[in-house]
Amino acid sequence: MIDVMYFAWVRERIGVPSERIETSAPTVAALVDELKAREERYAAAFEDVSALRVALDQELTDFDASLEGVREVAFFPPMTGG
Amino acid sequence: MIDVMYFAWVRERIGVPSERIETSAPTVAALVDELKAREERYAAAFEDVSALRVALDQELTDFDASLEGVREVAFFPPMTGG
Amino acid sequence: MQVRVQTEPFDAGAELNAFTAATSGAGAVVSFSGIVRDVDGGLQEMEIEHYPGMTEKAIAKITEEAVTRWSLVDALVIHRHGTLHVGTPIMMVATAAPHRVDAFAAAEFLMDYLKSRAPFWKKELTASGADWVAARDEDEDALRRW
Amino acid sequence: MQVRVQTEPFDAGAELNAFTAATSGAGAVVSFSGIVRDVDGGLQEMEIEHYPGMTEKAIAKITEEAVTRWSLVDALVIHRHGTLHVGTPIMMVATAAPHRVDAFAAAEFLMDYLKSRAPFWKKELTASGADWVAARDEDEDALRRW
Repeated sequence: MIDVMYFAWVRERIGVPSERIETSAPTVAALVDELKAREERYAAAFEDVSALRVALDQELTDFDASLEGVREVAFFPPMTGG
Repeated sequence: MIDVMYFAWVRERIGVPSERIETSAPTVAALVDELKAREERYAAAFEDVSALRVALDQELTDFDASLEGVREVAFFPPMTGG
Repeated sequence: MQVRVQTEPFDAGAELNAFTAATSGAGAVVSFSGIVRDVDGGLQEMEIEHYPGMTEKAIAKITEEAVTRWSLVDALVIHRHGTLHVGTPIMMVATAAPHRVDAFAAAEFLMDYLKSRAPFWKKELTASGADWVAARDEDEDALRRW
Repeated sequence: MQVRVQTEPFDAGAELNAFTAATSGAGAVVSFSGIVRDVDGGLQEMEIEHYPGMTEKAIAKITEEAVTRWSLVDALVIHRHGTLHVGTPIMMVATAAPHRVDAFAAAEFLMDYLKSRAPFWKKELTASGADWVAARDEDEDALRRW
């Protein structure tokens, strides 16, 4: 079980801010593929992952990062703070 | 006749903040030579002109600048504002 | 070092004075404030979403790095989220150092990293709808200089 | 554009707020304040001498150049002279621009030029006497980047 969070337009496309997901995906990319296969709204949100960022347990990382031991995954567009 | 002003340690060495001088020196450098020949305190103040700055009518310039038409000459060390 | 993530408005001048007063020994204090700007005359308000938990950690990490790298006497970051009105401050950073070069560099570094590495997302509300602000390539490029 | 040369202390925070309030359209405001710093623990006070007339002209010229070069919405320079106490502000600059890069660059440019091209001279009074502050080579070198 892993907590998956979505922010900004990723959240809007998927329709929920977060959800608990049962997965055995070894990497972020594998999780994304699982989600895209589930429902159209995920396919729409993850259509172009080069436009997205991912954080594992609140640290920015890459889509090929391992999910081993990870409790929280977050997907979001490039940040626009400041 | 020209107004000559001195600031910071140049003023302290020469002993006055400004004075009116009768001169026909064509350039700043010539004026400096005249002053140095006058008295020891000028010689002390102008000993190393590379450590000094000069302004003509309140604009920074060089020691080889012409004094033609100039009303006010100022000598001072490098600025330390800010 | 002080990091605050909040919905409330803040008084940039009062923050600057408090920060300066607390940093004895610093000859140079630099501040940056970001203001909600109505570029095309149609902005009604701005919404800032953030990632609670990660936001504070990311800013603290960036700020610690700035303090160490430029030997700052102190640093301050305040960043708002929620609904912000035109003309009000979005965020500010302040840096204090013995010399101005370090205070300036650290403030610019903080801004470049906050822009692209702290989890905030801006949405602009105009009469014609709501739009997420797109990240600018220049902001990502700006990180390369550090 | 505002340039003030004065003996009186000033409130940097209040100046920053007034400056920011007057610059609608600016998304980015940068300020720098220079504070009388007691480096070796023996500074009693600082005396700043200036060249009345030339000072205002030199600062106005530098500020106009900054405003033009970085398309600033506004710029502010305040510089004190006379007797200054430890911990009090010597001077401040503030710049307002649509984007942060311009506000930062203009503020640094203003500082570099004020340091070495505006006719101010600092003298430090300690228990052991009074000494004119020497110009630093780094400050002269800093001008070359602009």
